[in-house]
Amino acid sequence: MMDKPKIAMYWCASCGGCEEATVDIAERILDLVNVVDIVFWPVALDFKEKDVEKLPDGSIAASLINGGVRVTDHEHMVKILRRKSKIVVAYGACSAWGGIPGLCNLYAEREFLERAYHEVPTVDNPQRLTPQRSVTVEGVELTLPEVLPRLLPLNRVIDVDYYVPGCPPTADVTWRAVQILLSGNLPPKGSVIGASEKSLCDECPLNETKPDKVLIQDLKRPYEVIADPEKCLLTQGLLCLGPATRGGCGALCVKARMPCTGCFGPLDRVSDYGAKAASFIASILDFQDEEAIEKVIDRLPDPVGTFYRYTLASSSLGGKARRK
Amino acid sequence: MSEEPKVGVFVCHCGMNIAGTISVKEVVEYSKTLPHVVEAKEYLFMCSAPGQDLIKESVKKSGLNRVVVAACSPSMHEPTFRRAVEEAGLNQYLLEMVNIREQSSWVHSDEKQKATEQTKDLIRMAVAKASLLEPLEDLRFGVQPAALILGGGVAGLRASLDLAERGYRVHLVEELPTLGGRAARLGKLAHVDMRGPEMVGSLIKAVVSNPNVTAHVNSEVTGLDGSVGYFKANIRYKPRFVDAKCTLCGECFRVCPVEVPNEYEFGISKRRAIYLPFKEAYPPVAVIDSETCTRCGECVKVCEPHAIDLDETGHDQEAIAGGVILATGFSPYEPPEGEYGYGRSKRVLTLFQLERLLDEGGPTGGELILEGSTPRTLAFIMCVGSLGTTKNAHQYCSRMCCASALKNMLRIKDRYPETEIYAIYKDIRTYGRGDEKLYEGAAEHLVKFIMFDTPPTVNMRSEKLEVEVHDATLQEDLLIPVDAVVLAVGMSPSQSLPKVRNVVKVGCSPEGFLREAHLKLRPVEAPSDGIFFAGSVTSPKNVIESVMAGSASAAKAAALFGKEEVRIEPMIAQVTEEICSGCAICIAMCPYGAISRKQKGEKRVAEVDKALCKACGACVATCPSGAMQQAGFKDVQMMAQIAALTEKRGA
Amino acid sequence: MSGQFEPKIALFACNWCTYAALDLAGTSRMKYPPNFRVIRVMCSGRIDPQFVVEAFRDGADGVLVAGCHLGDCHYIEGNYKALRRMTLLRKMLENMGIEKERLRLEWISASEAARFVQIAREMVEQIKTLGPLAPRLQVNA
Amino acid sequence: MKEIVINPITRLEGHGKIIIVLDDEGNCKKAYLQIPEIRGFEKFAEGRHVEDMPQITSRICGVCPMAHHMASTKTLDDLFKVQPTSPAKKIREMVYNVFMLEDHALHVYFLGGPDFIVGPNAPKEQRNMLGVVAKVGKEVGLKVIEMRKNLRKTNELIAGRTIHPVFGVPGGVSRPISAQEAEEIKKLGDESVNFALFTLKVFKDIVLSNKEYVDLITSDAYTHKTYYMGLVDEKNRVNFYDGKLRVTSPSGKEFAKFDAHEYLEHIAEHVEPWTYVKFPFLKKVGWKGFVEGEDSGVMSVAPLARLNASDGMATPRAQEAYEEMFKTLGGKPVHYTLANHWARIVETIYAAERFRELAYDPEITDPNIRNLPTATPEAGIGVDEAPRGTLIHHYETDARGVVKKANLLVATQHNSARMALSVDKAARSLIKGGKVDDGMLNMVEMAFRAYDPCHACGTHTLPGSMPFMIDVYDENGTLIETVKRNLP
Repeated sequence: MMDKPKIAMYWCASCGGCEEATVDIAERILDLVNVVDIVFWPVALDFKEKDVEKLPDGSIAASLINGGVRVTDHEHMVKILRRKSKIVVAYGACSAWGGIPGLCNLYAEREFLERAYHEVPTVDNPQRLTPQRSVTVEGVELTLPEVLPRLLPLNRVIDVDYYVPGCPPTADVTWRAVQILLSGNLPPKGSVIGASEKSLCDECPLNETKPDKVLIQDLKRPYEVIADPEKCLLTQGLLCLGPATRGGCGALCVKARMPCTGCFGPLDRVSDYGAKAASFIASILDFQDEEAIEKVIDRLPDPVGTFYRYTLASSSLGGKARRK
Repeated sequence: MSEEPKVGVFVCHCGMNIAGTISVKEVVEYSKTLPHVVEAKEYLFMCSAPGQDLIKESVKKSGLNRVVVAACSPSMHEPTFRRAVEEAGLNQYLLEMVNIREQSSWVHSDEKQKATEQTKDLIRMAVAKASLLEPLEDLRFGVQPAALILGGGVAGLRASLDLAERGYRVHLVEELPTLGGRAARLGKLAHVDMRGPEMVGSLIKAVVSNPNVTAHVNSEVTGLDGSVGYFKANIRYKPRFVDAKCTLCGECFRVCPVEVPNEYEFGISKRRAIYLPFKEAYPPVAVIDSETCTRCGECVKVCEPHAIDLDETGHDQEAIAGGVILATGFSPYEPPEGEYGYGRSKRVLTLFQLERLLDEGGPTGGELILEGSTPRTLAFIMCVGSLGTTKNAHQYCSRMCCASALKNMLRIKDRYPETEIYAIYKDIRTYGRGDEKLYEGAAEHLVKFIMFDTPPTVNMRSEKLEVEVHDATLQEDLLIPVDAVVLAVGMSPSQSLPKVRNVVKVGCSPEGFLREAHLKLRPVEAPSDGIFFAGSVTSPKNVIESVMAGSASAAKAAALFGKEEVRIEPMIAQVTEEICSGCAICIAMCPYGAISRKQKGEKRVAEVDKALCKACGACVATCPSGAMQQAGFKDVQMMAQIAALTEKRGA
Repeated sequence: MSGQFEPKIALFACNWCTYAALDLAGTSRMKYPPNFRVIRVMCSGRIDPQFVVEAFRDGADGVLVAGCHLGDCHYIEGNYKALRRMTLLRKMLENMGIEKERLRLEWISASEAARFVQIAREMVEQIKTLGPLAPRLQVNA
Repeated sequence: MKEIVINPITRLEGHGKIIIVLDDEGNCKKAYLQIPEIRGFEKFAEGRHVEDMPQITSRICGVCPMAHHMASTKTLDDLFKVQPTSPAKKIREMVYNVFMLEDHALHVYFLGGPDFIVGPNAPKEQRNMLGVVAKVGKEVGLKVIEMRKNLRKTNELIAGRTIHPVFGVPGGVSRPISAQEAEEIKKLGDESVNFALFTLKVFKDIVLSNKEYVDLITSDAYTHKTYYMGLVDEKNRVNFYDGKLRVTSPSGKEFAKFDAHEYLEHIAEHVEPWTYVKFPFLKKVGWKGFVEGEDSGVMSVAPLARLNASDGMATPRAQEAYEEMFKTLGGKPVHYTLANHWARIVETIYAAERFRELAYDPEITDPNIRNLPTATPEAGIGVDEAPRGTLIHHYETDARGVVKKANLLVATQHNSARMALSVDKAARSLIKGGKVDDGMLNMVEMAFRAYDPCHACGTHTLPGSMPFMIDVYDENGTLIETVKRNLP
């Protein structure tokens, strides 16, 4: 009838892997552009509010937003996008839970500015300059957006309708999600679309190799062992987070003989991925006495970076508590 | 439950018990402001008839579908209020109790305002949880009126007889080739003019002659499925190699070339590979110890009744029961070699060995003879293996050793009046009925009592032994030359317990004895329904106490068999198959083996056996995908309760 | 609220030991600070680390997880699971800047009311000196 | 004084914008390139398990994740003092060349390419992948898509995933290649070489045969005399996976040749308060500001730089293309920024040929793919050539392999100073008299896109070219003119 529905894509603090992922739907893109207008919209970044305001509210069918909210401009812009879009989709791990850049919530922003511009051995910065919100060079005021105290997942800033998991979402997951969005009959608000309802084990080729009782005597780090390709990695003491992680990727990492690190995030009934993952791992440690438990847990110097790899920013604590 | 929750909050004054500390008015007014709360009421005694009526009326009038009662501890009145809620036409599990007496007014009475604030918090949290409660149905199981009893000692025998006489089937399983247990190997008993074997023998007769009892001797329970009401046991009959045709003529004992120490006599005598454990063993049929038997066949040749079959392999038999009684007894404390010279000198023996020596049915026909002579001076060292006297010793008191030792001192004095006896003790506890007389008697017979703080040492001077001890009363070091030393050893948890616990899922206390549901209120019941304890499986007991426990457990079992069905609280684990990935993580979490994987399509998913689940929730906290949930303690319910810890604006 | 900082402590108590101990403290009219908010579970083995982080997020200044003594669990070994989970969780919380005193794991049997009271007093004192947690979590408020 | 803001010219590690300052005559006085984003990887790497770094750092860039994954994996080899087994090293290098090939192809056909294949002055609606398809024909277009898809599938098979691979472990790779997988890979190797040569043909036919384009490439607006850096093998030939870093001067002489371990002696980063991006420069020359020439430490990386910094290519057809390019453009070094497109095609051929060589190497299916590390980790440095230039990772850990310090020199960053120069120069020469039109802006944009900074991608992968929006302000900062392009 009238013109094709518009789909916008906007990126916050992301690596571009999510855009690449959409490109990876390859020839299917050509089918897609027949039914929708894909308005890539990087320009929106430093768009002044008044200009966007000119667009009628809800004029965009769906905005797929990837990347976490890192700087004030992101925050500002996604709020406007929310108003302009009928549906907002948090696309990819960073947008859904903060992703790997969310790990910077273990540090205060000044700490990583300090590191990047003053500490690293290559830096040659005699006047100890740090990028400023606003500086005047040769009479021109140059402004930079402000870095937020913490990186935030999209739903901590605006209302999110749907989530597409993955770092990045695979081409198939993306394609399924897009079809759901176009299908008209939409799932309940807040749903994760395009992926599985079950954990990765459901689609893992090694799941059936598990013994009935899954208990582990040691925590091994991937560089320490050559895993038996015929056996569930977890039962070999490798921290495979598959049991706690949403399926949908087809167990790509496990097929490459590497443990799942959880990039598809938690399942519907889990509120804090890291705490839940830690819970199941601790539970299956086959030890009774306290020292032995301490000892095996010390084999894992960085539990936060391991269990909250992609979800720290969306966790109950959201990151490191500030000092008094 | 999709319908909008309508919560009623009922706050009890409990007279002044609660109202004296907590401002009930304020709490009630506050409750009215909480989400989903349509009604909040207070009453003097909510548990009273009018109090309960108040709840019922409100449920009917205001169409409440959730009830929160803030009163005493649920352990006090939860049943009361569940009944009230049910009578009001609601499912009884739509009740949430808030404990504001034991856990607030009574402990915070000097901080009234803070206690009131705390109460508001607790009610807010309870309302949040209650709003998400769902109706639940009790689990019901039919009951098989039959008992499976492990252990054929006095406790097991007593329990068997009591149940059999009440008309219930009994499967009595004894691991050894003879019934009777430890008591059957005691000599003269204290207070009654009777030998252990005689006393136990009479009990055995009564049991085996009762048609309701099947005694599975020389057998073990190797598998147990099911739960309260219906257990299916697999009983493994070990080969005995000798059948009932045996006349105990003794020919075979004569020709058997193998000779080993007789464990039934605690090693003080020898036996052959084919043997009878002891004179009064039951059944009165020889048995071959397959470990040591060389299969030479000599016995077969001399056996006239042809009772011996060396090719016997044993067999399995199934038994069905509604309840299980564990009466597997204890093991005597075995001193490590060298403790008080034990194992180094034949003249250092344990109380149990002494009992055999002094029993006329024993190897010496009751003569106290050690290495050919009768000792003239004897030292009894008490509390061996008990009261933490040595580093291997248990911390607890074994209760029976004092009386038993004293009894034996008197028997020795009686038979060999000249004998000089020293009783070297840390403490003397003759608490049992009439036991004090034994102590007085010993004193009259001039047994020399020496108290120690630091345990004595036993030195071996060539032939003679000497006991070196610091007398804690006289505060002087003594060196006592003696001919023999008797160690009054205590009781350890039965060595067969680990094997038993592999089959019957029960917990044990730090000491290693089995753990009761409640030490004082439910001393003969296991935490898991349908499993009972008799005798010294739960703690050291003397004969009288063991027999009492036997009867008590029988009474409990009978009470169970009397019902045609049992009701169990439904707070069990449930799997949502749609989201279970069959990751199998939950399976190892269940201490009761209630979880397994079942085929669903081409994949497998977890499955919970309702009957086996005991509702601990360990699998739920572990389930990485949230597919496993516990009725009444679902994640969403718990999270709602937690989220209400502090007031959220607009919440 | 009074100017004095009153910590709020979520207390996860197992039904068979600790919850009973709390009742016993009541029936014996013992006194301890009113800072605890009891959440009853059947077994300490039911306590999910998610509950603990959620409690901190929702305004708890401290969390006390308590169950039967090791080897004395009503469900045979539930408290060992609690021990393993909380040991790992405490390490994670420390890495996230939450002092270890704020998450305490204790074994309190049904008869140890007095012991609970002593632990309660101690914990409230410790957390008072640590100060409130909430303001340190609201970074993007 | 007027100020023009172009939002966004593109995204590197985030987003970019250009501020063009006009003098009173409305001529460009100065142009600034701003990168207004930072994600703090160097900081939050601290505390992580070092073996996770290949997967963590690949998230710096989802366009060249393999480059980070590989540099990081090589850093682990160094850190754990363990060499990959010979088969593992070959698998790594093969996968890496497949990646370079696929990534270059993407740029040639769909990102930078349209500027030339379709033409800089062609209507913007055509200056994109569909325009390319229209120009070279649908079957070619589909062939390109198909090729790229198969290459990425291959890397997914071996590396676990194409975007954010997982196969890199210290001392090797996590997964061997089976015999029948190898057969498929060989076929693809053959196709790749044909494809690469075909690509060169397309470029010659369409670009080089067109004088207008050649003039554009060689025009002064796109010319900078700077230093060039790239990895070279023992014969100073271009290598993407390993080797020594070689720097040649604006006059083409070898200025330095060093092992990655010495990078701190040669490379430093300059900080400006008005952008989050840092500007690496040659330490031994020194930072002289945004200026070119022998005395300025400003350097350049990426295809053209790699070719300038090398003595040739290690495979025959690539070597031919290499010679032809320098012959046509007047010998080494070539300072024309836009020659990057040509250089990229030379490299595409090399990547394809090297891929085929390794695909046919029998060792590729050897199951001996890992040496387990035994040494206690301490510090490590790793380097490789990303499509967009040299990548250096440097970690220090404690004895348990927990990262204490990390330093990352990201490919595009090495070009940031020269990019700023290009933008400034282009703006100066193109924006005169306050006249700003679409074509002109595209020229400015082209100056930039030639470097193929990460995420120039986004704008060109689909219909509709890069949206633009320019505000022209007067001295009081009031908006006097708005030029829009491709905005709803």
